[in-house]
Amino acid sequence: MSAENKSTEKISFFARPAVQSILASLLCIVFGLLIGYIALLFINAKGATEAIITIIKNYFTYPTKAAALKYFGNTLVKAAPLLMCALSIQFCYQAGLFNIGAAGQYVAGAGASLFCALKLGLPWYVCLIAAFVAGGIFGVVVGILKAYLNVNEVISGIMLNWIGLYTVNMLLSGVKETASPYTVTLASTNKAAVLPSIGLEKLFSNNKYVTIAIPLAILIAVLLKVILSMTVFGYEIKATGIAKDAAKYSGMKEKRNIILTLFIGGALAGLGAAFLYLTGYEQWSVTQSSVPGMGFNGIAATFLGGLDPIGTIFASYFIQHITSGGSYLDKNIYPSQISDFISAIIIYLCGFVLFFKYFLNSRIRNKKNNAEGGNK
Amino acid sequence: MADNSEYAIEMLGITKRFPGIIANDNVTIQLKKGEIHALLGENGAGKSTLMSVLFGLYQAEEGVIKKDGKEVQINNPNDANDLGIGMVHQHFKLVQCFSVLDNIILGDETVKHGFLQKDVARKKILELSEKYGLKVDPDAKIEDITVGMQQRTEILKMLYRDNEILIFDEPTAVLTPAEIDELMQIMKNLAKEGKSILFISHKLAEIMAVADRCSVLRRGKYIGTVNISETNQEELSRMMIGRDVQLVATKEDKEPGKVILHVENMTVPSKLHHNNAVKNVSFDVREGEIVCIAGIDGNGQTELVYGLSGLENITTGKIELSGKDITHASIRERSTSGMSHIPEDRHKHGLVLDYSLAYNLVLQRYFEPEFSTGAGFLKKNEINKYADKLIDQYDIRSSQGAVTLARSMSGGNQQKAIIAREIDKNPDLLIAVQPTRGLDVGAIEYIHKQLIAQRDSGHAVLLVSLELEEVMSISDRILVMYEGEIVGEFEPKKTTPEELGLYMAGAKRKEVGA
Amino acid sequence: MVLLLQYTLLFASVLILVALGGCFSEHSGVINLGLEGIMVIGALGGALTLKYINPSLPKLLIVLAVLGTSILCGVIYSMLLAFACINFKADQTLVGTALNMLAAAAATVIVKSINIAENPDNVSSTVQYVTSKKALVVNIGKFQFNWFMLVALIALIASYIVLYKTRFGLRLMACGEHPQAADSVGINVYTMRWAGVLISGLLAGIGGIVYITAGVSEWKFENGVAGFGFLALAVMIFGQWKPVNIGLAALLFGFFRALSNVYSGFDFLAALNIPGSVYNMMPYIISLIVLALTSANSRAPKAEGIPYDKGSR
Amino acid sequence: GSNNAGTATTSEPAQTTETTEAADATEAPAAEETAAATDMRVAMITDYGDITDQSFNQSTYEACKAFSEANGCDFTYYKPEGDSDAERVAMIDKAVADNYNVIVMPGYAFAGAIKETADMYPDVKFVALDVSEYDLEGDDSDFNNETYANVFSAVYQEELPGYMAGYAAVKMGFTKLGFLGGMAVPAVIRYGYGFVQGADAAAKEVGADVTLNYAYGNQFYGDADITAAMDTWYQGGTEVVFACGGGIFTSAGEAAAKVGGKVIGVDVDQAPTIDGMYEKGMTVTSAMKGLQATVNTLLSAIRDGQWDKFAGKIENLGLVSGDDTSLNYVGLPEDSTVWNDTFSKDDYLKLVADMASGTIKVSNDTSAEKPSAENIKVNFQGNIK
Ligand SMILES: Nc1ncnc2c1ncn2[C@@H]1O[C@H](COP(=O)(O)OP(=O)(O)OP(=O)(O)O)[C@@H](O)[C@H]1O
Ligand SMILES: Nc1ncnc2c1ncn2[C@@H]1O[C@H](COP(=O)(O)OP(=O)(O)OP(=O)(O)O)[C@@H](O)[C@H]1O
Ligand SMILES: [Mg+2]
Ligand SMILES: [Mg+2]
Repeated sequence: MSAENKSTEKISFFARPAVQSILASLLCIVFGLLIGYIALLFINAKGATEAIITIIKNYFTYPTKAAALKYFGNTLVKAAPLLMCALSIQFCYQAGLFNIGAAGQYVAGAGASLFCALKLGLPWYVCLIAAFVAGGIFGVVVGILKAYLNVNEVISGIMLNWIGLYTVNMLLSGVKETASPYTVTLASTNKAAVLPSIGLEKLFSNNKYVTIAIPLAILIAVLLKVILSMTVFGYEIKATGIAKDAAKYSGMKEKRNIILTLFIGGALAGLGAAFLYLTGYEQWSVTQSSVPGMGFNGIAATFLGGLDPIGTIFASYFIQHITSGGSYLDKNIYPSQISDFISAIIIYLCGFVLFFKYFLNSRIRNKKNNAEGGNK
Repeated sequence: MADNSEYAIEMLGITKRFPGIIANDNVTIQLKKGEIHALLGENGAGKSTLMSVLFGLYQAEEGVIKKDGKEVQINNPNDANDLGIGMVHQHFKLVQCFSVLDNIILGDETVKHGFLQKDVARKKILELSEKYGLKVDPDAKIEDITVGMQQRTEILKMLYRDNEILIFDEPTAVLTPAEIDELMQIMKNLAKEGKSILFISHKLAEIMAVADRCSVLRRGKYIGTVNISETNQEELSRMMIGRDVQLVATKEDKEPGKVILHVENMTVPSKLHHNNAVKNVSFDVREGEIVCIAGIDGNGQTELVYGLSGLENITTGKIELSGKDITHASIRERSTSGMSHIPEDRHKHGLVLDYSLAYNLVLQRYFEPEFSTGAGFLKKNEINKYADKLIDQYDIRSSQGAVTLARSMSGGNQQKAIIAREIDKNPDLLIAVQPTRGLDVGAIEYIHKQLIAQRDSGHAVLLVSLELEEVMSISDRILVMYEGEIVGEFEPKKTTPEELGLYMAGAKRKEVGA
Repeated sequence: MVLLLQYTLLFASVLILVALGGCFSEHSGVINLGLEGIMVIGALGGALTLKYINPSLPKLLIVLAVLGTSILCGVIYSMLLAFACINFKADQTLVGTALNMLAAAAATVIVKSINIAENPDNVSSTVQYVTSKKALVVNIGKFQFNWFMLVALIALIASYIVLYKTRFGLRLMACGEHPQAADSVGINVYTMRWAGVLISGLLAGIGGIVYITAGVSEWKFENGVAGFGFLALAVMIFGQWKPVNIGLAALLFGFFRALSNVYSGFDFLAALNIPGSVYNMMPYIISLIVLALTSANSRAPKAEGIPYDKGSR
Repeated sequence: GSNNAGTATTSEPAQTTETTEAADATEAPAAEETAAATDMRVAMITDYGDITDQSFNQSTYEACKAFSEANGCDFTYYKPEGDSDAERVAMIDKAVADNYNVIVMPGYAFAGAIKETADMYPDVKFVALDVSEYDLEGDDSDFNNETYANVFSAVYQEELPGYMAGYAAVKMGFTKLGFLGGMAVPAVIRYGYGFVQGADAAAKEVGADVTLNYAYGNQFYGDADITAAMDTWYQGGTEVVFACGGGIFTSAGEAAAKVGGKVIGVDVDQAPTIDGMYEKGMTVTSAMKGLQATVNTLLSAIRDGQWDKFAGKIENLGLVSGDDTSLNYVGLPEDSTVWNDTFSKDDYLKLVADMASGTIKVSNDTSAEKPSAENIKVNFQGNIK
């Protein structure tokens, strides 16, 4: 039968799952940048090195420290919602659900939080709750369709992305500036809806967009890590995800768990939108004709983060970092889409992570086996 | 060696390793022409692996394979096919939504300009099915036909390819007694035709009945080969396990106590057809007795248990557990009210295959205060301690103990884990559905002992089994199910397998009161 | 009326081609979420051919050349999916999503680079094909017939025959249903899955060029194909992975899509005065409702989405 | 997309009003001016559209680039990461950090960014296009046409050329009109509402029974969906469509070609582009505004040390003269418009004179959600996509 090695045996450094995940993600990044660099070389060999450095440097391209800090803040401001979308996708993925609808749930969250803030004049915490609930409801629709009607969550998610976009456009038409398609600004309409900064802005050269959204997002990531790995709820969610029938057999309410998972997933994405729009960083354009990419980029961050909430914190930051970095490229030479290109390559490479780990493990095992054989 | 070798197939010194395990360790078996050669061994002994090597699904690290005395290379199933080797796999390799015909021709299609010539194939299949008495409907879909017919499809698949060497990997594990008899006959016919057969089974009686010779494996190692005419079941099981095995369970007489499970007029709808799967069934199970539901597969036993355990809603009727009405109770409520359930499908229902053994061992109890805090956190230490206790107590073997992934464990040990979990709950009622299916005699002995221990300590046991031998040996009372109804109630001492067989086949019935 | 018919057929042609592509891939066991991206790359190939081909060549030749390059591009691009998902067992949903993002970015980068190389002042991501595009259509009275409608019809019939009447189809579907069974009878599952994915690349590639030439004579590649690949996936599911049903489903979806654009031509619809957004949501809402009603007994290929591993059983 | 309806063509210089200065810009600069010009470093920042939007950004980019090449000064452009003030500010910061001292910003969306940065960088010259005083000052606007000392903004009165186009179309004898906007952004709406007013006035004058389909494509490019809608219009009897937004004319042109319909161009004289793509005579006229000319004027002024003439001002560019149309910032192309008996060039000149003198008033109020008219029937279809 099976070899009876005790689990107490010391696991080698490279055999640790966390180490492998980090290594794999770093490899994806390196290869992604390398391929991006090659593409840059193709387009224009002369500026390529400088261009790739610009992408990596991001805010360090500013000469003053104050400016760099300010734009470090900006990168963080956008990384927070990205992290939330990534967590949304990840949480659902743990339960065996591919929540491609995060994009639509994000839209719903944006719609609800802005509507509450601008139309109803409610304070920020109510707006946050509204975003949470609205995103959650979009998730629940997917969940109900999945649990009771067996509709594939990827497809229903995609359909709801569009439905959400058009609905939110209609909803927010009521609070747009008269002469533009943008919603009115928070600062001018309802200051109480702007997320508090609790002094954080001071750390980033008075970047007024730096708010509690950033620490909150990180906190939520940690919370999810705890929930998934240490709680009864996490135990149930994961069991439902990997073995629906066994979950049902053991008395877990697997339909309820699917719906609940998607509620939470949706709520996270919804909250992510509120984390951006309630800082005043961006206004919603009611003529928007495509779903914001945040939800889709979340997929990238999730996988780059090794499907781990803590890893995802760093992955979200990294993706945002190179995306922002892309905007400093010399546009006379390189199309700005090059940073999208690099991100997409990195996501594609993330597909090979599983194989990479498998490869690493079999190498480690072979080495061990050889060593043991030698001892005999 | 000469071309007119005595052996159809020789596997010499085969060694096959999997990560962390040597599945076959220098194994040699020789299959004579026209013989039925049985292969015996505990779960995980390496039988399927050895056959997969012969069939080209795996490549052995060491050893040679000879066909008719000539060394051959078998790198994939195509090579095996070309050499006339066919295999009926332990888990059928049939495409559920294809027809019987499509499954048979798959991989060996007759085509004209790339277009399938199904009529040619149909003719050939009907001829074969006539010749060997393998009744099938070529146009029926696999998902609609019985397991027996699926097996006949698998056999036809081999014959259709004119295979000379036929491998049967545990073909009887899923068959009804009548079907087993039929299969035995077919195998004998095939051998008579000159085909050579390798036959894997855990059922010693079957091996004694059909095989000419038997090779035994134990933990990947070759133990020996014996002539069936010169051996008996006891010797075989000793070779296999390395010790004497009690092949028939024994138990003392015991007077049943008060009613634990009371079922009244229960009707359960069917997922497959519009008819009800269980029709108006009533019965009781008492303290200190093992009640067995016997019957041919597909007569509503599965749905009956689903109805009892809450996996499926019942349409009418009433269920009481220890006097408490649980008709509309949730699965969780039933479980906490004293019902344990060893499910029929251990991979689908019984285990979360990608969870550790420890997590699986608390699958029914993780929410209890013993394993989780009021705030909803799991007490991991307690869970691991508890798992270690069960592993020890129930002798569950795995590579890394409590942290082993359930998926990587052998079938027998997976089953042991489920049994440990369900019994350790100390249930008033234990429902066990085919708990010994596919397990070796050692494991079966163990499970039977556990069931009887439950009964002896005054709990009620409801056993669903397709195997008459098991039914006869361990039950106190037998209920026969036919087409969703209970058509007879017997005491094992006052009936015979033959009588039960008639009821199971629907030839006879008597009214049974609850 | 004629317009409604014409655009129904046009949109349906795109959906049929792409959904059939998805159908082949999924029957082989690989979920192809990257159809949208493959469409973009197929469209890119076709558009560039239209741009550079001599418009005075015989029409048939132009149509064939465009078909050829679109197919080539679609097939090559789909290799990225096949390689990662079949040989390296990557998560199919992830890779599909990555391919969608990659296609939009890559197509834009490529077109911009080409445009700038030709004329440093032209920084657009637009490819124009005004004259040569005329080869693709024939006016029959008020109805504008598009050769690709015929291509879609042929693809539909061919798919039906290939899947149900040939050895290839039987083997392909076996790989999507029960790859272990296919393997055990000597079918190379990896090869068949590659075939399935490449065929999906072929069909989606054509779908892409049909989509971007359906209504206009130039295309801006920043805009991708606006979700048509995903709509095609819905069509495929609604069509239960069966060519004939896919054909019907595509007609239904195409009809609503067309209606949302031409409703103003129907007085009674115009009189209802429904906001435009509602018509825009229609195809999506209807897909969702239809899927909700039909998915309960949906029969996706059993093994789709699961990488095949020879070792596992 | 972008915030303007403009269509840029690389080949066609805008028919402009500031001919003299525009011409100067492309001529080789005089020796003493070169010194000034090389000190001048021009950066353009796009709004959320790319410089490939066949529209506002593209026109501005081309004008800036042409000027910079002609004058040998450094030029680059920045594209913000997304559509927000914060990201636009980031690009301004970056441009200043990279030592650019003239920043050209097309689009009303820059109002927020200008408010944040104008005071911070007093030495940088900001040239904004389409940023109105209201955009900058909100409800506190005093409408004195003054703003930050280092900012100049040009706002176009698109309702005027829109009016002219609508008026012309009806006078030319068309009775079934269409307006196909890109996205419903201020400039597009002004064009559209002007177009309706012009058609309305002309219908009253000639007593014709005029209907007008009004819709936005919600994007600045054509595709099958929009072509289908245009087919519906044209085949339902629409004779001429004002295709008002970036590349969206492709859908109108495609549909028009099938039935011999007509198209009205936007921003620049689009007749060469559209007629070149489809068929001769398809474009009956174009509603133009002198975007590139303004850029040229401003950059030349800065080069020539004349920035003070513009600094701190917001100019509403529209009609300057009732007599000399070449001085106006808006108008119809006098060469390519298909004049006829009922609407001749003289009729047009009279119209301009009346508008300039105030005899004809055109409202620039875009607060209404739908356009309205008294004498014609407007079928408002909203966003068709
Ligand atoms: N694909 C595989 N990868 C890793 N280990 C394997 C694999 N297949 C089998 N094994 C291991 O090889 C051993 C032999 O397995 P095998 O399936 O041959 O046993 P068996 O004798 O057929 O058992 P059973 O009676 O349960 O069918 C087992 O311990 C199993 O864990
Ligand atoms: N991928 C794998 N890795 C490790 N062990 C495996 C793998 N697949 C199967 N096994 C082991 O191989 C052995 C034989 O398994 P097999 O599937 O033949 O039947 P089984 O586990 O006895 O179940 P059953 O009889 O119910 O079908 C088992 O010990 C199983 O755990
Ligand atoms: Mg086996
Ligand atoms: Mg077994």
